[in-house]
Amino acid sequence: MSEDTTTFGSADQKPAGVTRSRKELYRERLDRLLLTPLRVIWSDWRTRIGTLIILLYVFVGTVGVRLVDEPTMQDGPVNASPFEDAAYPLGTNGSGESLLAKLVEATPPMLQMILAGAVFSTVIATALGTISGYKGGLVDTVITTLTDIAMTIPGLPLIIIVLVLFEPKSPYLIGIILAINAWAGLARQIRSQVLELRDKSYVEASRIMNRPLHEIILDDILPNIMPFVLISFVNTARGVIFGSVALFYLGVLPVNFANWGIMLNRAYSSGGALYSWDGLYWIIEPMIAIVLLSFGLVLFSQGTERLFNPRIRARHASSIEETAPMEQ
Amino acid sequence: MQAQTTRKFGVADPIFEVRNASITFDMDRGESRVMDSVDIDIERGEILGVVGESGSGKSMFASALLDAVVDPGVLTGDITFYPESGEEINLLNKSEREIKQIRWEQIAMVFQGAMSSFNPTMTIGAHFRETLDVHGFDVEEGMEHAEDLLAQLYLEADQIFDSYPHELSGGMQQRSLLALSLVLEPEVLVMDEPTAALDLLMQRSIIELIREIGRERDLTIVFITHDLPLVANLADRLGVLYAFEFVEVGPAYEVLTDSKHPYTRALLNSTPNLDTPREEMKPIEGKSPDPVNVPAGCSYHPRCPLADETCIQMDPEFSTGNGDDDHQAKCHYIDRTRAEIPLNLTEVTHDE
Amino acid sequence: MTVVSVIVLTFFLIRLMPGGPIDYLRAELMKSRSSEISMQQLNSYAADYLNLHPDKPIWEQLLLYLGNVAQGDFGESLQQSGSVAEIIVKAAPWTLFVLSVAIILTFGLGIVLGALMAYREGSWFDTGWTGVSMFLNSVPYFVAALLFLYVVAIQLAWFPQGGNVTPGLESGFNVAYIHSVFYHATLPIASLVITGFGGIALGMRGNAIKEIGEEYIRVAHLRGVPGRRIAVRYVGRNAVLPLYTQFLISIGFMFGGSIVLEEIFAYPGLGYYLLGAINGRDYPLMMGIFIVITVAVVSAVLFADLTYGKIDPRVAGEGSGESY
Amino acid sequence: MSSEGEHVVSMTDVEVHFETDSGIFSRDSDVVQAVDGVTLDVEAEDVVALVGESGCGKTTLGKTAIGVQRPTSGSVTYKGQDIWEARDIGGNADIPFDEIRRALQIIHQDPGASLNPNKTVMHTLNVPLRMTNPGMDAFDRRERVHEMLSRVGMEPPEDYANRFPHQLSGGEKQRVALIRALLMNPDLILADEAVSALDVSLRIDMMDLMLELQDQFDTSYLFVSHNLSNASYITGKADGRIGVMYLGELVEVGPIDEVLENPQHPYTKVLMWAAPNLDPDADAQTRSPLRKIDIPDPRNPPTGCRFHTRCPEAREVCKQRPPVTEMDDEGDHRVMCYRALDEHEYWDSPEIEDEADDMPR
Repeated sequence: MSEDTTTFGSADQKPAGVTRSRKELYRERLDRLLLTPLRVIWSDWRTRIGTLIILLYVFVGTVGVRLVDEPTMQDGPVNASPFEDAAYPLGTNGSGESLLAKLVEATPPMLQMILAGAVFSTVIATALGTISGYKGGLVDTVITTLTDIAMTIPGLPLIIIVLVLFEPKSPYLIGIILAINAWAGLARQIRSQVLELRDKSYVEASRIMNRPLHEIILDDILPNIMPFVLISFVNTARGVIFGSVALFYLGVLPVNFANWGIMLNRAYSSGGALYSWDGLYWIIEPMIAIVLLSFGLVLFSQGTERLFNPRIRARHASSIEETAPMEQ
Repeated sequence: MQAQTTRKFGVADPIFEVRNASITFDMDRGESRVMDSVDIDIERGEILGVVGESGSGKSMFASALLDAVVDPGVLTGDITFYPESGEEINLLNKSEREIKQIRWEQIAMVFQGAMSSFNPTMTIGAHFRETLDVHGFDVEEGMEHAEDLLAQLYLEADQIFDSYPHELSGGMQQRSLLALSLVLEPEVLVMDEPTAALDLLMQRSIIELIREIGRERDLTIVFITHDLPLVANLADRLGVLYAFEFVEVGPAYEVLTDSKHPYTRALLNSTPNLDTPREEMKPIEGKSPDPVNVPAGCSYHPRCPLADETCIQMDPEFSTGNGDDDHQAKCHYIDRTRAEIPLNLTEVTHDE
Repeated sequence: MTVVSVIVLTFFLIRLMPGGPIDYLRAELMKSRSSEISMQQLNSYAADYLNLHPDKPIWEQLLLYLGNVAQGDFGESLQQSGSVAEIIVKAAPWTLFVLSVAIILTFGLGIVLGALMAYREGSWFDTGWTGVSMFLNSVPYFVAALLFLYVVAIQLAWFPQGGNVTPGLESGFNVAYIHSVFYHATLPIASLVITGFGGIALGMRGNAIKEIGEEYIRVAHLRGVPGRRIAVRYVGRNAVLPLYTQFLISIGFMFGGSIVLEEIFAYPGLGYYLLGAINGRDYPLMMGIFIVITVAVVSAVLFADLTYGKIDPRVAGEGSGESY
Repeated sequence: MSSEGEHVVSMTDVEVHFETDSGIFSRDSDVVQAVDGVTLDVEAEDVVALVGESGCGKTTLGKTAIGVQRPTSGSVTYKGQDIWEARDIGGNADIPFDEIRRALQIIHQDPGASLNPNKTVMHTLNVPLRMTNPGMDAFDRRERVHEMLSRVGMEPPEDYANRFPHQLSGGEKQRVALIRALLMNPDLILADEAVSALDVSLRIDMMDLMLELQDQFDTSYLFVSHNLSNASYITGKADGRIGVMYLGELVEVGPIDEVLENPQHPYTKVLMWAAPNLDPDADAQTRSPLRKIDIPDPRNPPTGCRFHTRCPEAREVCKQRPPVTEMDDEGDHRVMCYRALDEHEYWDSPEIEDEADDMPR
């Protein structure tokens, strides 16, 4: 312990080494918030592949659509198998439309649905879970019973009925309806995590320091439940994919925009493809599109667990090297 | 087996004979020796106190005695166990099945976190029945034996047997664990910080119970802790661990009043207790060493006020420093230690 | 409590249907009879068909409806002959059969595989199966169903393309009938199980690895408890508990899934009829089946909720609080 | 700040009871009297220690003192202003609740859980600075944090400031928690078993640091601990006062040296017996003086003097509630035991015979 007790009041001799330019302050903050997370994502092979797949879909959904022109009927040979004809790399379906074009065309609405559904349910679940977990009392009991009801209603039948009722048109609305009761289970799990965090000493210390409620929630509670929120975001996204493709396949949803489900439906219902091996590609291609996207999402979610673990984030941060003493 | 091994520290009838036992872990940062060729004998029926700061390798020493080092640790050297009846057993080259026979029947262990030593979804009674049954003991008779063990620890057996671990208070859990470790009547009881998590009053009461049971059942107890005063008047002999090796071993009374190693003295001076004057209390500077790169020569030299060239070059051997040979320390300057580092305990007159 | 609220919810949902059941009914009747139908006549039809009484105030209608539901009278199905209740009784066992077998297999397989992966953590077996489960888990069950239908049923014709039993066999517990029931049910069950056990296995593996790291496992080992017993009674038992919540969620999920599955395999269960009712705007059947499914799910969840305390003493100790 | 005489915090017969409905079926939801009629004052720049076994209510009392736990009855005042009254009537109390809240801070027992694992030390220490002087810009705050870090011996401060809690040792984490509390310029800090989780050699270091910074930030400490030797070390150095608690009651309170020299209450003597002393030749071989090791169930504590079921000196008369007697005239050494009264029928009432398993003498 340094013996010379410099009373901090007389801070006249400012130690030169301490003052650093404001630029350095911001560089450090940038490093901590942006660069390190990216490095962490890149380090784990699962997240790396997962991110690549997701980026591929996003690319196809945004840029790809413009590159590949609209699929039109009869513009190509019927039932051409893949790679047989240069103009239609993935072959054509019963009515001569290029499968590649169909697949690409279906991507943007799918992404919109996923985005809308997953964001909607995650935001609601996080908000409700945090409030009921942190507040407790009457608010807690009301929200909990609400989530109980929403959780036990079986998802798909409810969605079907609602879709048939309102016949929504925009992919965003469909996305939200598809995730209509996904938020319940998520809210309950977030609530139990918040309950646990609430009594942790550092949260109590913040309360005692009279920090306003929103600051406590943003600073102390949310960062610690983020890994869980992200993983459930990805799971809801997968749920939306499955749901939408299934319903399109069943024909319950109005057919005003393309979807892999419809391709499957078309492949199965209209004669040809089903009863001969050579029709196989027509069925397999949409399936691969569906499975690959959800696999990418799963991989990404497995890897992100590490992103929010401060221990790992520190190892990748360039500003500090690993110096923790070896605790026996 | 070497010829007649030289007895260490004046132990007459050893129950344990440890000869350059080491434990090494190969970590990504390099090979870490968490136990550095330890030589020690443990007398039959004695209470040996093993004291060391956290991170000095004391839990490793406990696992070594049961040949239960957590993998990927590698235990080398040899540890011979002399049971009451039957011939000596070298623990290290016994088959897993034989070791399983010895563990808990002859050498048992008590851990620090009683709560984490019980299966949370099983009642305490089920733990006892399972242990008895697995070792082929007659369960009825064993349970009766367990009942009077619990009674001796001031616990009502039927209430304890039916409850789950989380339903008991800290003190009760620890005593149930103690009873569980004695249910097969072992000869040696290794205790790794058994009371660290408890209140001081409960700790002291349990220490008294341990002393009583040890004497009554002629049990050899190895009591491992970082809390020197706690074990000071319980142990017959004290071993001070620093940087993964013993630096001082000797009878408790001598080690406390006339310690020969600077680290022991620093440890004594830094422990708050009632009757030593408060001004002289001084914390120990610096941090405990990292097992991957243990300081060269005497491992305490970075923190030792007397350290000089020889200490940095040469790793000292155990020496008696012209005292009797059952009290030795690993230091070149035992006499200088006694002279230059005052023990604030001895100056004060006991007023109470 | 949740059951009642669900029924009320469905009641209002149906009321909000575009065009409403009543005008739909009128349109239906108009087609069949050319003459104009008096309002009064319509009400009587509505009463016995839909057990709705449009003339009465809304809340009274609700009470009447609840009364009927309680006695199991869901009204008449428009499309199918016979009352909704009969249809449900006929279809329900099939769905329950497929779902229960599927759930049991999914969890059985998932738990065993998860435990094995945990015990062999880091080996090629572990990493291999983690990859496989992750992949299988990301395949939607109905994609698997379509694939099975296409490859196994149609091309290789090993399994029937649909239906629940070969027609003509008299139902009863004779071998032929049971054999054919399983023969038909294999593909639907397989598609549910194959895509389901992956998630459970990963969950189980994570929990088991955590339990293996706990100190009481090491103490048990030191106490001489044999490895096999530790694996089952200590690690297995304590790792399965958190999966209980996944079990609850999967009940709801699978019920939902039955609709699509039974459509693909033309398997005459609740889901199949529900879809038929939706497409055919057969409101009473639709509402009836929806309610039955919800009641089944809710009671299963309630049952699991109560028994959870028995399995995990730690929770029972703190009263019936936070069980999942 | 406050004149010597005025108390920073004073509690007059505070009671805190908890409803515990153990399970849905039990009709009689039993009430735990965690704190049962305690009167205690803490002066400015004073150190008061609260010692007792776990479950005796010392932490609850501590939290009541810093206005975190609302007492069921009795009053807690901060510089004369009743805390909870200020909270209820909001702004127009003469000392607004916000100011009170900031003046009473806490240090927790477990260093691992006292810091937010996701935030660096710099961020954690910026919070109190932002609260107390919003005017400060990021730069001055940064400098102040570095200064405080080097002040507590964590050199080089720039390196420590950017670390995450998991990269700090137990002692370092606890020191950051101490700085966080001090930067709020508090009048009272509740140190709730602040040193018990540290290694023995670090404890003295931490306690010295707390005392050293005390006069700089002119704060008092309420030091809660189950370890009498830790408590006596810190109160002794600051010559503060020590209070011994048993099952919710303050059985003995007084200046540290007086209580250590002539402890009156048998429970204080038991605690002193339990406190380890290194003096090997002191005949510490005596058996535990307690008649029963475990604490009685707090839900229905024994009648009269609550210690009579375990007290080695218990007599029949102890089954009635003993008065609080003052050992000396200024009345700052108080004991709740008949033995403090010389002439009292206690001395000739028969000893209590234990029906259950008596401790073999």
